[in-house]
Amino acid sequence: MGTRCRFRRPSPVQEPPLIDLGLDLVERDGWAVLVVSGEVDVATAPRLRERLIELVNRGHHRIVVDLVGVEFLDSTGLGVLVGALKRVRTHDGELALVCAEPRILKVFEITGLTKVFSIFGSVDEAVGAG
Amino acid sequence: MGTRCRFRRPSPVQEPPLIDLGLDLVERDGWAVLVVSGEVDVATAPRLRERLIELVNRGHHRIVVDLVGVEFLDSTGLGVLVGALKRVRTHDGELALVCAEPRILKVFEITGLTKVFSIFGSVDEAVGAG
Amino acid sequence: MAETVALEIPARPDFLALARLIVAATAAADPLLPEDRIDDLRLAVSEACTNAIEAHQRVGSEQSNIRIECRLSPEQVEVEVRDHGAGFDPDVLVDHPPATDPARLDHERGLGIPLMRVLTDEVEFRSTTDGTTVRLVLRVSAVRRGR
Amino acid sequence: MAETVALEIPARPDFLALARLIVAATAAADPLLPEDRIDDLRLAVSEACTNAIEAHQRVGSEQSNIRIECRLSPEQVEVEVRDHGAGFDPDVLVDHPPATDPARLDHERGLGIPLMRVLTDEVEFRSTTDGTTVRLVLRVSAVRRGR
Ligand SMILES: Nc1ncnc2c1ncn2[C@@H]1O[C@H](COP(=O)(O)OP(=O)(O)O)[C@@H](O)[C@H]1O
Ligand SMILES: Nc1ncnc2c1ncn2[C@@H]1O[C@H](COP(=O)(O)OP(=O)(O)O)[C@@H](O)[C@H]1O
Repeated sequence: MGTRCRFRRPSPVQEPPLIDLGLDLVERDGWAVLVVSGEVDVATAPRLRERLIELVNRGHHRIVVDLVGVEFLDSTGLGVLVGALKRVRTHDGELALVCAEPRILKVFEITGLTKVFSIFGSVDEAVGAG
Repeated sequence: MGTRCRFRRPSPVQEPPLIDLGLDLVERDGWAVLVVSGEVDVATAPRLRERLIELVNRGHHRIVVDLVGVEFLDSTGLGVLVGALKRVRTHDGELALVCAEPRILKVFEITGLTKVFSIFGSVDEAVGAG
Repeated sequence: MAETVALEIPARPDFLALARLIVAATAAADPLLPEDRIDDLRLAVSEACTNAIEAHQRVGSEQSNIRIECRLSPEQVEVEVRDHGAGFDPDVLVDHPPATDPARLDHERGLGIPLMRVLTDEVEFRSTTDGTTVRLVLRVSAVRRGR
Repeated sequence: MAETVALEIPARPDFLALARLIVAATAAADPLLPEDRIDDLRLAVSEACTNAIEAHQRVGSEQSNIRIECRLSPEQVEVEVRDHGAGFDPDVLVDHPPATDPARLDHERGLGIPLMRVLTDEVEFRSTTDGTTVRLVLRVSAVRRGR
């Protein structure tokens, strides 16, 4: 059933982690690669933001955000990425995006953000170009 | 997007076939095997009923209905199968079901219809037993 | 505090799948409901919606909507299906012959309400000549007790 | 003849995914809408719902519902998102600096309405101090013309 667990309500008992946003960290060639999966919207974007802030605070200033596993990305998600780019720039760092899905790329295109971000087709290209 | 095309509305132009019920016929060892896929409910059951009636009318009295690809089956679907069993019996024929999914088997169990139908785990077993 | 998700669909078989979709997705918000219980609820609600759609068809009002309301609370998931058909008396329903009786095969219908009763923890019908509301309840505690 | 599917959800981010689910599934009923246009509509509606949810949060009424109404007709798919927030003036919105201006990075918000405008064929805001209704339209003819 593909409809299961898109969201969770507050519950009286301890709650399992939300399963609609995956955030996995891989380190490669001096880059912190954050692999994002699921849906990035106003419900889940705060977790993405926190995670990116935490990375920068821990000294990671070369970050790749891998969006290949992202099924949905809205303006809130774009805002989080803009904020993260600004944050790494204040540390003279870099932020690269990996995105291959036309549906997600389109959101960057129509907002003009393809001119703001470096977007690559694979993590290899992103860390190679850095 | 797993949500696409569960149903179709009437349209002014010619309509593509509904994609939520698959009905494929295979003949094996003297059995007509009707492979059903998708969701069997009040919207789609009439097509299953027609197809089964047509098979019997064309002289197929030994029928296997393969429900392995069925994701959803409701009481309307059960009714169609009961009607088909009655129909083949009037021709001294047989109707066997193939079903492995606990979710679908459960519907037969709680309605007592496991006692009415011969239910097998695979088409091989169904045609072998006949 | 209960949270309510409501869906209104035309009283037409084509839209049944939408009702199932929303009930399953809403019930999945309850981390304590295992997937097989959600399947049970989905089928029970689908049966109730089928009856609602047929009730509208009988009075020729396929144009008006049926409403499916899901209420989540810590104790239970409750779904109400409301139609504007002609109503019925839930206490006067045909029983089927036993499965072993050959006459069982004469009955292709009448399994919807029995299914609802087995699949959920509570079924309630409120029916008048202006329409019917079916209330289906899954208790979360019944799940926790390993039901 | 238009067919209407309506969804009501609590004004909470958790329920946004349900709105997307129902809009995509309803729009998919139109065999003439290609999948990428359904994706466009899904994102546009999601943005409108996000704004509705935030509008409710600002006035502290997360408890009341927002309503998403999808109307299918042969010519178009129309979605209305109705909230009970404090309203706003859609003609007074902040413009972003151009993408090449370093100051662009100071703006993390304000992309929702621009996205809605590009992704759909028509956007209309009706806003009073009692709430806002956003109407989003995809024309089927625009699709057929290969838009
Ligand atoms: N919402 C309803 N409005 C009017 N009549 C109903 C409704 N639900 C059920 N009924 C009546 O109860 C009967 C039994 O329903 P059910 O057990 O679901 O079997 P079936 O729908 O296959 O007949 C229906 O045939 C119908 O006459
Ligand atoms: N439904 C609404 N109710 C009240 N205000 C709204 C509504 N929709 C949009 N707005 C206002 O318009 C602004 C711009 O919206 P938008 O372009 O979606 O960007 P963002 O939501 O990121 O600020 C919002 O910040 C809000 O002030």
